[in-house]
Amino acid sequence: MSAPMLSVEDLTSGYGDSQVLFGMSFAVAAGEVVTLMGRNGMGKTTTVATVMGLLRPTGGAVRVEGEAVQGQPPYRIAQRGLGLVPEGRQVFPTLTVEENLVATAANRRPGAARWTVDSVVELFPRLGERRRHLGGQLSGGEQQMLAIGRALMTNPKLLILDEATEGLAPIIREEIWGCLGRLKDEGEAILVIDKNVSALLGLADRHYVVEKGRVVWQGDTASFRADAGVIERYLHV
Amino acid sequence: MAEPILVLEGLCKAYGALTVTDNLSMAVQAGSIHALIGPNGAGKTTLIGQVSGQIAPDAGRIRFAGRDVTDLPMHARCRRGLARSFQITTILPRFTALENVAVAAQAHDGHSFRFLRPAAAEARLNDAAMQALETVGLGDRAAIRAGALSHGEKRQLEIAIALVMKPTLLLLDEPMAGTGHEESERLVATLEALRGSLTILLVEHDMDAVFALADRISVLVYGRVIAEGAPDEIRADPEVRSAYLGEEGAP
Amino acid sequence: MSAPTAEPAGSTGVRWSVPLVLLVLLAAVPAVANAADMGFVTSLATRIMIYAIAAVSLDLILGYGAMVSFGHAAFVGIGAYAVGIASAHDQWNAAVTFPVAIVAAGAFALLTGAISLRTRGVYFIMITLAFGQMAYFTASSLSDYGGDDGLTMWGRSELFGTTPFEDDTAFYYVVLGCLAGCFLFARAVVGSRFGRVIAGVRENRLRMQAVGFNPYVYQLVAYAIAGMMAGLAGALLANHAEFVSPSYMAWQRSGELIIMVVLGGMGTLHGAILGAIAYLTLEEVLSHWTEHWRVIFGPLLILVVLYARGGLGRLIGRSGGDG
Amino acid sequence: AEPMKIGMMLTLSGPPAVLGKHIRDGFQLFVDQQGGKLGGRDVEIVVADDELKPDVALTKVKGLLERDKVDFVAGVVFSNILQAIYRPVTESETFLIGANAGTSTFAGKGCSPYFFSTSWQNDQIHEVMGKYAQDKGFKSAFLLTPNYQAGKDSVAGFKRHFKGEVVDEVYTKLGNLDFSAELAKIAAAKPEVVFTFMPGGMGVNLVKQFKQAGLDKSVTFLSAFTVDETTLPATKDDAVGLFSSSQWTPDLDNAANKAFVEAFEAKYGYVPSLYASQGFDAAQLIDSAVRAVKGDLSDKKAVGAALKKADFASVRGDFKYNTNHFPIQDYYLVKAVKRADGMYATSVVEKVFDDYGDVYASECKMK
Amino acid sequence: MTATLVAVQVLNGLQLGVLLFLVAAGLTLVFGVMDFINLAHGVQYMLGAYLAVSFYGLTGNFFAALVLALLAALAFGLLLEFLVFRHLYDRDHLDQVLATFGVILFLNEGVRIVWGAAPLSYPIPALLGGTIPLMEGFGYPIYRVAMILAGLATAVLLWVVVTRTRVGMLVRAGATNPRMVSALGVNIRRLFMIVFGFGAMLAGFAGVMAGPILSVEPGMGDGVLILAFVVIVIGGIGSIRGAFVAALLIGLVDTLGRSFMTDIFKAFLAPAAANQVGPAIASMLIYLLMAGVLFFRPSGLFPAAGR
Ligand SMILES: Nc1ncnc2c1ncn2[C@@H]1O[C@H](COP(=O)(O)OP(=O)(O)OP(=O)(O)O)[C@@H](O)[C@H]1O
Ligand SMILES: Nc1ncnc2c1ncn2[C@@H]1O[C@H](COP(=O)(O)OP(=O)(O)OP(=O)(O)O)[C@@H](O)[C@H]1O
Ligand SMILES: [Mg+2]
Ligand SMILES: [Mg+2]
Repeated sequence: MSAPMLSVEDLTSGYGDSQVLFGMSFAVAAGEVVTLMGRNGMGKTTTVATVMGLLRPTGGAVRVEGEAVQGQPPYRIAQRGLGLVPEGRQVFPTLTVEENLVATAANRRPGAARWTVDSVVELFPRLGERRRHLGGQLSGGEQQMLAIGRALMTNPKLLILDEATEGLAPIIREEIWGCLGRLKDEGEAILVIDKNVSALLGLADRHYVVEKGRVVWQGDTASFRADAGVIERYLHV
Repeated sequence: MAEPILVLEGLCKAYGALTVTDNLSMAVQAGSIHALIGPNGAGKTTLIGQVSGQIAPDAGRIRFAGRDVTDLPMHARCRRGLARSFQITTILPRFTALENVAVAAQAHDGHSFRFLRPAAAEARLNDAAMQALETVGLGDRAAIRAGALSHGEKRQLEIAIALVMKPTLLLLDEPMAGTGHEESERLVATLEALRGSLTILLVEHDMDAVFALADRISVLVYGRVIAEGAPDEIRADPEVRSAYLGEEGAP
Repeated sequence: MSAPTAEPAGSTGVRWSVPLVLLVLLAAVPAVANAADMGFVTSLATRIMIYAIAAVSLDLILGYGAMVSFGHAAFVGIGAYAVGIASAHDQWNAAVTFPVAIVAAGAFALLTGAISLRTRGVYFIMITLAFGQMAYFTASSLSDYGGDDGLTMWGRSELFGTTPFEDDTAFYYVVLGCLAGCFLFARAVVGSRFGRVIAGVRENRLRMQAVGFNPYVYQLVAYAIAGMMAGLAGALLANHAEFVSPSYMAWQRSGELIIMVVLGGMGTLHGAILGAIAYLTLEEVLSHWTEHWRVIFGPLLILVVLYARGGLGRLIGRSGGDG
Repeated sequence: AEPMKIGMMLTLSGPPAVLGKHIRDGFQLFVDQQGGKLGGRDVEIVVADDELKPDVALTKVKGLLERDKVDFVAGVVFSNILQAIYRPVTESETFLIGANAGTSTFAGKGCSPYFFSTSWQNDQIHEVMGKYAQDKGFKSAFLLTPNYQAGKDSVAGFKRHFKGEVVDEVYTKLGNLDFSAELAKIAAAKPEVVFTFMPGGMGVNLVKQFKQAGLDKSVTFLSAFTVDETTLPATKDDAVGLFSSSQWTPDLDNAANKAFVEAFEAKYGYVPSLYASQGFDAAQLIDSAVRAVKGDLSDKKAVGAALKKADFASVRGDFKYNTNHFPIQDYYLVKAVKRADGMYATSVVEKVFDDYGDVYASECKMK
Repeated sequence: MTATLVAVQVLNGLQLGVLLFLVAAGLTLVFGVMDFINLAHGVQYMLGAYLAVSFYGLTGNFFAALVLALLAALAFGLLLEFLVFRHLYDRDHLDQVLATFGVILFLNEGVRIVWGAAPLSYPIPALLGGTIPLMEGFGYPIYRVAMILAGLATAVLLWVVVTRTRVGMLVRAGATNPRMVSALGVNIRRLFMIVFGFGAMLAGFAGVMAGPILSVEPGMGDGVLILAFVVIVIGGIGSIRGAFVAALLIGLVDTLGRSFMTDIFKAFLAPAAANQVGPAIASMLIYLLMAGVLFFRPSGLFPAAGR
């Protein structure tokens, strides 16, 4: 069996003196859709940031296709095929929509159909109407679309979506779930963090519930549905 | 029926060739929860911006509580009881969560040209702030630097700031966005509890929340209100379904 | 709960200990200097403290309000010229000239601030530079008062016929008193409601507007207060040097004030005092040692930036763990 | 015995640093020639850089007076610095030997028994040019100076003797870089001469651009403190043939000067300027006075009287003091030349004033 | 005041403007686009001129000196980046001010130690000698034409690189959010290093070009630095086009002000008073212009939107 696309082992990390992750462990296999769930402030985003090298882990390992990458600068990790849709959009405000898409475009998943500006615009027609507008002038939802498009344009092997549907209209959310489904069918690995649990259940293979910086529950969709207590126990206040 | 608390008449706003608010008129009844929904980029945030005074409309009038406030700056409108939250989190990152809320309380508690007394020791401000934080579930995070809160917590803080001002009209721009499932539920409960004591204009893409809370819904598309009515009417409207709701609207 | 300042949490002890020690040390300077028969040290320290007043006033708006005034020396210069010009017309009474100096600088701050505060960030830096330069060129063209050669005052201010400034040691304590007063006042201001608004506007202007503050008015008042304090420094400087010159207003001077504040640590107030002391003392000591002192001083500044994050004030009062 | 202490207040940073350097090198040369002594006493020199900031100068001069307890303060390049330190030095009854700046106040009403100049009174250098233009019968002049006090003084000085038409007076901002606009104005006004006072880098820029625009072919260039040995290394051929005024040049024909220039060039490897000569003479002046009082500096009156005699062989030839302690000396029209050894220097063209004193002496109360 | 003179002065104003742009170009890149307050720009300009002096001394050829000086300026820029600047990208603007001020002090003094305090120079290359007659007895040096061309070429080059290439996009993106650029797989640090080196080279280039008409002396970059900031701020930070327009505007206003302000005041003031007021106002003119522009357009002429 080949190594998983991403595996996180006993990861610890934090901000300055305050530790946030206390031994995170999970894995995403190639072509698999995995979710991280958890209440606000439990460390989901911190996990993503640490995986991407934006935060320096204090312990544990991050492996991409079997190779340890912890401690490497973010661009190295990204170049291995990780595409990030960050929390809070973080589009480049002074670049136009088109520039936002092409500036960091790359081909990190050889063999698959490449994302282009045109195919992104096909997915989000709204962006087509705003092509020459600056990222900072877009509405919140438009920025969110742009952030997704920007990550797709790096043609990643593993797509990481941190609250990527925040602020999107219901109909667009559906588009995205559909698109992720297609990507999954093409063999793309996907890590999703999202509050729309019900939509995720239809899409994802496996789920991890995060609490206080570690995984407290894991299982596939069927066992998630079966274990009604999960939501009560970990996702409610 | 009494005059609506907020009346928009012929509001227009364009950015270059892009018309974002297109001769828009609408009214919000005092004491109601009025939801404003619509596709991304329809002009909801821009409308909130114009009502709150952040963005100047190109044409049209805004009446709030019986007075024309079109030419008042944002801070003056706020002092008349009009508060808002921001879709894109707007907080004071190096202030603690408590201070973020306390400074908002301060704005509505006498004047701030006081140069010598330490503000941090003013119990009245801190108490009000603490109460607001507890309402949104951030009570145990009061002493944390706001910049170090998680995204969802920042969203909650945003609401606490708006609440502490005890506004008569509260403009909420996607308050549920970024908050987790259960935090959203808590917020719905909070707003439900406020029903009647103030007016809320709610912009939100979370349809569960909208249908649970709204007395009335306006649907904005390309800067125009294409439909307005009670939740059930809107849910059933085919045009709204195709432009915005998709499957999610299905009963 | 500490006031919303730029200081790291938990440094409350430092908030008082460092400035207190500083003031006590400063108070001892004349005695030590006289004992060591180095009277000029008193003179040097007087000048340093005058600049420290100006630096504290700058830190008040720069460190707490992110208003980087690059024309701050103009306020100092206006204060100095008020006293100098008065002396040229035989008005020596400090009870008259000092208030005039303070009000004149404050008025200039109010006027230029009203325009400058329409802008932010680097634009603000540059527009304040522009006003500073205008003041500079205006002073340089005052032929009646020496033009760019400056104006020699033939004495120091009096107070209703007495001459408390004439004796260098007495004058030193007057300046020290002013410094302590300005420092305590500034410290009170930053912790007050007003100071909280100023800091809030620095953090996020839009947010402050949205909760009901008019940032412009608060910033303008802060700017004028800082201008008045700097005007006081100018009045003292004129008395110290018994000479006023447009060079007090040159942009390099404004730049040095900024450097002092940043060197000492922005947003701490006592950092501004430390910065003034460090900058001017190093300049004095190094330049006495070698003509090429700048090749040492320059890299020193760089090292401070690279390794003493947050300036000398923080280096001394480091309590660890700020985010 | 205790060495005698001399404080030198000079501008040693920023673009004008070269002027301070010349003065110091000139001064130092003489001291070295005397084996580190002046007037038979060991000398310790304390150099202070005023940074061209009056209040810095003031602090530093206090250091010289109170910490170093110097017996003389020498130097001072710029008049605003002299303004700032004049009172503290003279009021502490320390002798101030001005080796450059010659402010009119201190030549007139503000003169002091403790101040002696080894340079000139500001106006005089400019007067030379006015006088020369007048004598030569030039009918029209265009005046170009920086917009500051010394610039305005230079215009006044030039006009004192020049009676022809002044077609225009242009005051540029201090530190001006590009003179195209001014040069075009000159070309349009078609004066016979242009008189300018553009010290330091401004002068270098002006001279180069004047030449590059080809104006030297139609207009006579008269200048003060613009074309000298501090700027010639930069202007080189562009300045050759341009006129200036001075009380001294390297080729001034007297024995003291020959020896001075030769020693200076040997020691420092560059051609001395009038500033260097003034520094050298300042050292000579102190030497002569200390020698006259046999090293005893306690009787200030006696030292003052000895200084007043100026009993030394000035490198500029005749040198004596006026009642206001400014020199009475000869002034020359000079021009820039390329010497046989490839170095550039100024050279005497003709004497314009003989034993000339300044006009402010009458306002000075000293007799 | 003849029409010819006015025309010539307008021309002079424009050429001063292009010169200003040339001098400001490197700063436009590093400060305007990359958002790094680099006060050392002025000393880098100075260093370019001094390097040219030395290389001219060695080779006796202007163009050889130009190339060598550019390479040396680039190398030095990279060294500075390595030692100082790279540690400051994500710092407060004022930290950058303090550190780069340290660089100014060091280099101004270092240059004086190495090359001496006296002004230096090197001649216009023979190839670019000579003048174009403009008015009687007044020619326009061909070298200045070359400088104008160099300025225009720099403007076009910068504009293309910044607005039309991926490097330009990435630099602009990195200026607002370097972490995100990095997280998308681009080595932004290396890119910044290269851009910074290029900026240093542009500064050096301006210095080399200025050498034959200006005096090469310690501190020659200080005044230029302020001018360059004025240019960028009036133009609108981040806008190449704005910087170019602002440079021309400043060149024109300054030149026309210097040329005619006093004459204008003479129309309604006594000559002595006019001579007092005119030059004073003329020296303030660019500051008045800046204050005026910022009063009406608080983010400069061509504000970079979205920032
Ligand atoms: N920049 C920061 N500095 C210090 N602490 C931080 C910072 N960012 C986040 N934290 C803290 O780390 C913890 C985890 O935050 P994180 O953003 O990972 O949560 P999350 O699970 O993504 O929450 P959310 O659902 O709200 O996005 C929180 O307690 C938060 O306060
Ligand atoms: N400053 C601006 N300049 C140019 N266009 C702008 C500006 N601000 C907003 N727009 C455009 O106006 C449109 C409406 O924006 P607005 O933020 O009001 O949308 P919205 O309805 O709130 O959308 P969302 O649901 O995505 O938040 C968008 O298409 C946006 O690109
Ligand atoms: Mg998160
Ligand atoms: Mg919106």
